[in-house]
Amino acid sequence: MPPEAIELLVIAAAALVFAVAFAPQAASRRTLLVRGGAGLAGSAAIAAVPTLDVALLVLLMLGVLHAAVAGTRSFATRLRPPVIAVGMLALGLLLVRVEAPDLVARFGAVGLVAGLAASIGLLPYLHPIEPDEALTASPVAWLGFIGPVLAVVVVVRAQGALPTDAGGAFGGMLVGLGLLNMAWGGVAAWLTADEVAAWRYSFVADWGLVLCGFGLTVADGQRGALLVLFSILAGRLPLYLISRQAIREKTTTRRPINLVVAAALAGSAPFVGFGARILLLRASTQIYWPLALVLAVVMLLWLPGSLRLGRSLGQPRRRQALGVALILAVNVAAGLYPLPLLAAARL
Amino acid sequence: MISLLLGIAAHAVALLLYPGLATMVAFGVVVELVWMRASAAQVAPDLPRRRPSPVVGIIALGSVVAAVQTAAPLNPVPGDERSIVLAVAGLAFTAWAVLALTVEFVAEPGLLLLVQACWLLAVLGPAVQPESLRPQVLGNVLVPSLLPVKVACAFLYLLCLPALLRVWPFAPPGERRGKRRLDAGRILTWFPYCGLFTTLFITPPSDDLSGLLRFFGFDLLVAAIVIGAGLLLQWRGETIARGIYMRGVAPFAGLVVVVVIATSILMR
Amino acid sequence: MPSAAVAAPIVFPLIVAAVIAAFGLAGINLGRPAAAVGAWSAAAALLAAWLPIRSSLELVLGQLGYGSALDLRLDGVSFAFGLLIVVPAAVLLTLQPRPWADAAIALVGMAASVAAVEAGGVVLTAIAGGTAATVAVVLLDTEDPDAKRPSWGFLLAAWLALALVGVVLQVGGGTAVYSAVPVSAVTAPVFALLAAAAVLASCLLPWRSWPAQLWTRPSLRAAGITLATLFPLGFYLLVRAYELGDGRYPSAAFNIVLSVIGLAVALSAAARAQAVATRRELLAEVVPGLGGFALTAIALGTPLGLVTGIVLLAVASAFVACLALLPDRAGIESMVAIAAAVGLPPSVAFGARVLGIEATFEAGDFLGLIGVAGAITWAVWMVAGARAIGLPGGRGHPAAETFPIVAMSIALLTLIGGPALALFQAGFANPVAAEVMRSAAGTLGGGATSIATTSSLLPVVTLFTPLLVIAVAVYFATNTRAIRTQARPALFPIPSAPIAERIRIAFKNATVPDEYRTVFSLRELESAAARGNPIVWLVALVALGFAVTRY
Amino acid sequence: MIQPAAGIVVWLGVSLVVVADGRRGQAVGIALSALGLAVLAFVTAGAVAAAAIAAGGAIAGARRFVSGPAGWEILSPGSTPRLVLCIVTALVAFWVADAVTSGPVASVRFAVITAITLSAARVLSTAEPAAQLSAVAVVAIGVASAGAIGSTDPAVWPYLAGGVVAAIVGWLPLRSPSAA
Repeated sequence: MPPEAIELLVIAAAALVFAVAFAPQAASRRTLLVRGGAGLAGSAAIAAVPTLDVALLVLLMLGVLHAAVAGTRSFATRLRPPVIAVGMLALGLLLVRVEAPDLVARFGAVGLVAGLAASIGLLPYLHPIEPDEALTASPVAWLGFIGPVLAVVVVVRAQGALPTDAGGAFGGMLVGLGLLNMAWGGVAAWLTADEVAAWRYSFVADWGLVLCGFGLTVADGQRGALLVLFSILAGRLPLYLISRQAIREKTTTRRPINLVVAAALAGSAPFVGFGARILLLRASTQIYWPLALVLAVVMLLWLPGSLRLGRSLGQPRRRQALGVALILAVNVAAGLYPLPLLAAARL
Repeated sequence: MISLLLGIAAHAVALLLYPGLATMVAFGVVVELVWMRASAAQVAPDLPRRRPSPVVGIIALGSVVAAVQTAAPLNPVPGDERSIVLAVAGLAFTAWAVLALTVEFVAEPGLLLLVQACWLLAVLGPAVQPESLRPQVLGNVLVPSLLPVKVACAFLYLLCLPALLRVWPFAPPGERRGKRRLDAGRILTWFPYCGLFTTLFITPPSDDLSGLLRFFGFDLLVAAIVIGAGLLLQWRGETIARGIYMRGVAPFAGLVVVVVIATSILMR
Repeated sequence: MPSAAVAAPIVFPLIVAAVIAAFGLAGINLGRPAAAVGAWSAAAALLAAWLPIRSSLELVLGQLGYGSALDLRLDGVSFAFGLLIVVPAAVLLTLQPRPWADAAIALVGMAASVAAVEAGGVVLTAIAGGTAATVAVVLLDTEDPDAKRPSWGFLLAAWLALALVGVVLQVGGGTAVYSAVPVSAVTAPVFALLAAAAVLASCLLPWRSWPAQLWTRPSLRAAGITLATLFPLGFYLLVRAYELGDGRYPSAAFNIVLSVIGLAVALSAAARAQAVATRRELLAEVVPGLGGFALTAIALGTPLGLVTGIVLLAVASAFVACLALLPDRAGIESMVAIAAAVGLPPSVAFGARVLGIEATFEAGDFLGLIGVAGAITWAVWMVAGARAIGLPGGRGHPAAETFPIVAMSIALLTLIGGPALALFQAGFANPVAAEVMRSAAGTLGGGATSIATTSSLLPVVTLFTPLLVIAVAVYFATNTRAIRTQARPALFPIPSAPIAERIRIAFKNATVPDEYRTVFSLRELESAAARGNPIVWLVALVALGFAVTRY
Repeated sequence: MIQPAAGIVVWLGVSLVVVADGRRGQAVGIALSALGLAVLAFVTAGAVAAAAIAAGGAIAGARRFVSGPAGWEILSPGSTPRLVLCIVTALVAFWVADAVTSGPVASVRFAVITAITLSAARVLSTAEPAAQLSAVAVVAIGVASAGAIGSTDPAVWPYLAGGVVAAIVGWLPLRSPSAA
């Protein structure tokens, strides 16, 4: 099992505990626990199984289970993305493994990248989203909970299987898709009409950073990607969970806490997002420094959307306020001193 | 400590007596009376009221700073302690002190600012290439290739003086209705403006009586030129004066900038 | 001196902030005394750590995780900038009443800012500076969410750019530690990025930006703290850049461009200042104006320019405290403040500006022309100051926040402090030049009584002391009641204002032609992408496939 | 000869899943696919793998046989594009498996490509849960069989997992959409 995946599983488990403890509605806790537990078990299985083929089968099972839970979208709508993802990943793997010209392996890399994007719900394979849908049934479950472990497993295993030439194409596509997701996610989180969609796009933008980090095949890229995944699991996801009640009540507030949350979501210093960005800039500088410049410019797109999302959090009270404080503290600690996180993942 | 106290004393003497306040007043009164007579103004004696306005005080403060920077012979301030930047900064304040009281005492403030900018160029322009700000060094510059700059700046300086000394035909709104009074502010600035011109554009005089006569002779000559120019402007009227400054002096200042740049390039 | 002392100016305010927050959450507001203890303890720690040894003190606490160690360094530069940050903040925290949360946040911001100037490397500075920026924005929003505050995007851009500089240095030069970066690693593009970060961090731009806008807020509690903690940081980067380049910037063109930017900042502030309708609006332009002059001086690339810039920054820093405490009413306080701000002789600002202009001429080449323009800019400031003395005060901020005597004392200190300019420069600014311009700093001389430049000597004690006596005599001999408060027309219109307005209107009215509206409709594009359409997915797959054949 | 035949059986089976709208047609399609893939698995990975695939397919087929829209409903009106898709996919898969790629057991490549591609297309083209789950079952055993490609000694785990997934998915309780 890749050490990054183990670490992310632990963080995902902590995020689940947090979600259960600080969920806004008492009634949703059991559902959260059951569905979240299933998702966590599925993620663990994806990480633990010996081959990527088996991981894909677990993913398929998870996709079917996720499509089967109660939600506002139809079963068919929710089933399509994971099945397509598994299909593309499997065909990609097939093309990588067969004896064929280099170009075929590159097409295999296309399948792997596209499958990865489709499984998580990234551009150009965004999962349809309904504002009223429960968190566990919505695409955010993929983006914010299952996706991190899945991505690490797919990328680590795929990079092991890809020949050099296709590996380069794989990295290049990840960076390209990453930039696309960053730009699109950043702008859409700012401009889209619906708050839930805005949150989804903010996850997408973060995933853009992750893809870039994975695509930059140097250690700093992996480190940056890991920190972004940490910020998704330990920052964005729990904050989204807490904000759901305010979104439902269409409450927006402009209090200091909203601004601090916006800072955390935007990746400002001293939150973990800033450290992740530094590592990603470092990685891109090692590969091709103009890319770092582009990344730095695109990273600014987080801000307007984050301000909006911060306001959508409302005014958390009592337990939620404690929860927000806890999230912020964890994110600051990881931002100032990420070494233990990276060391645990052996990066 | 003793040398420090001596230095303070020397500067105090310079600031208050020569070539500072007392010299400024003596020189200024003479020139101002000539100007008043020449411009045929009805002069009302402006005897000190209970307390002078802060304007005169600020002008005095700025002017003495400028006056002690001049290359007046026997100046107690050592040559290496003088700077034209100190002089221009001090004099620049004098033009605007009156604005603090009320806008009604300032004639054509926008045009005056433009002229002041041109004057600053005229003073500092010659220092760009030599990279020195000691007045006597600039006065001594006789390198042929630097002469065009020096001549152009001197001419620009002279063009600006009627405006800065307010001998141009524009009267402030507050003065138009009343009788013209002896201008204490102008009295205090005649010497620094004329002395600075002499310092910058004429070879420094020797520290003796002949030098003294030469220095003040040139000062008086500059003052005479300014009075003449002022009279000419008064005669031609406000429209012509405005035209000269807007369409003549400002473009000429642009030309001076070009000359300064060209000279610097050629001298590199 | 134990190396741990380096951390004290950062740790002390953080501890006090934590205590204030803990008590605040328990319902007890520890108030100004606690905030004062936090802030002044940082100042005391800086003095205690620096003065006894007056040489670099370093604390390295191991790797953090992004290629940088927790490396703190107290040297001449960090000491000077630390005081520039801490002292005005401490004055404001001591005097102005504020809720416990504001006090705690302000202390955190101050600590972050001090950490930025004590950081041993570029990346750590970026993190600490970014933190200071975030905290400042939060502080301003906490006080009044509707009032003007710095653009967060600008600040984030600045610190991200600096982070990029740091990582480029780490990758290209092996380290981003200021004292260890190889000169060859500081290339022109890297420096350009660093300069851009610096300019954005302090918002040294030739239009009205946050350093001026903050002063128009209804309350000036957070504004003062923000100016104190953020404004010096951009200058700090430009000063440290000399250390990175072994005493110079990679190209003389950078000196010229940055000097011109500084001049443009000062000139635009002056142009706005001469057109203001109230005195408060003029005072709002003082800090950007001084900043512009300081940037011009610092960027010249000579030790004299550098130390002059530091002195001007110190004046700006003093004015941050002064203006935040100054009431918006006519009177001797505002008159003294304006006189000190425009540089009436023999003030510190007067001496520093004179030296700044002299430094441009002595820097050689065409930089003297910048000096000419600097003198003209100063003249515009004189106009603005004179005009503003008789303007209406403007919207007054709460009386509880104002301390006229203290404000006037600070202004008076800079006004009568001219004779001590050489002493101040030798003790405060020269160590900065000694640190970052090791080979050239020896040219600075003059001792405690005068300041030596290449071509002349400014006898600050012997000249300014009699001048000061004359100025005092002038004040007591004249009648300031003659000043008339009235609306006064601007001397000239600001040309940029109508242009900016035209651009704004043009942008506002810009529309996509009807026939392209569906193509450029972000909403429709977004809904098409998010609909989960299999055709879109297929097309994307084909596009990726096509792209990979071109790889 | 058995292997190409098995490949064709897989294609026939998955094509049946694509073109059939009734439960019987789909059940037979799953069964045929599983049969073909089991044969191929027997060749490449041994009896246990084949048994896993066969069992999974059989359970999925059996489940489909008793649930979903009644009847065969093969090639019902409007299904021409699906038929064309099946034929085109077969041709392309054959070209890829036989001409573009090389190595042993081209039939497995052909079978896996057709099984996954056509099943995924089926999932995309219908909103009927039974048909989608039938396709998912075929995807599962198809993915499991892909593990044999490029490996001289394929592990049995993918086959077991694929069989389990195929067997389970048909039994999941489905809920109609509702507000959260």
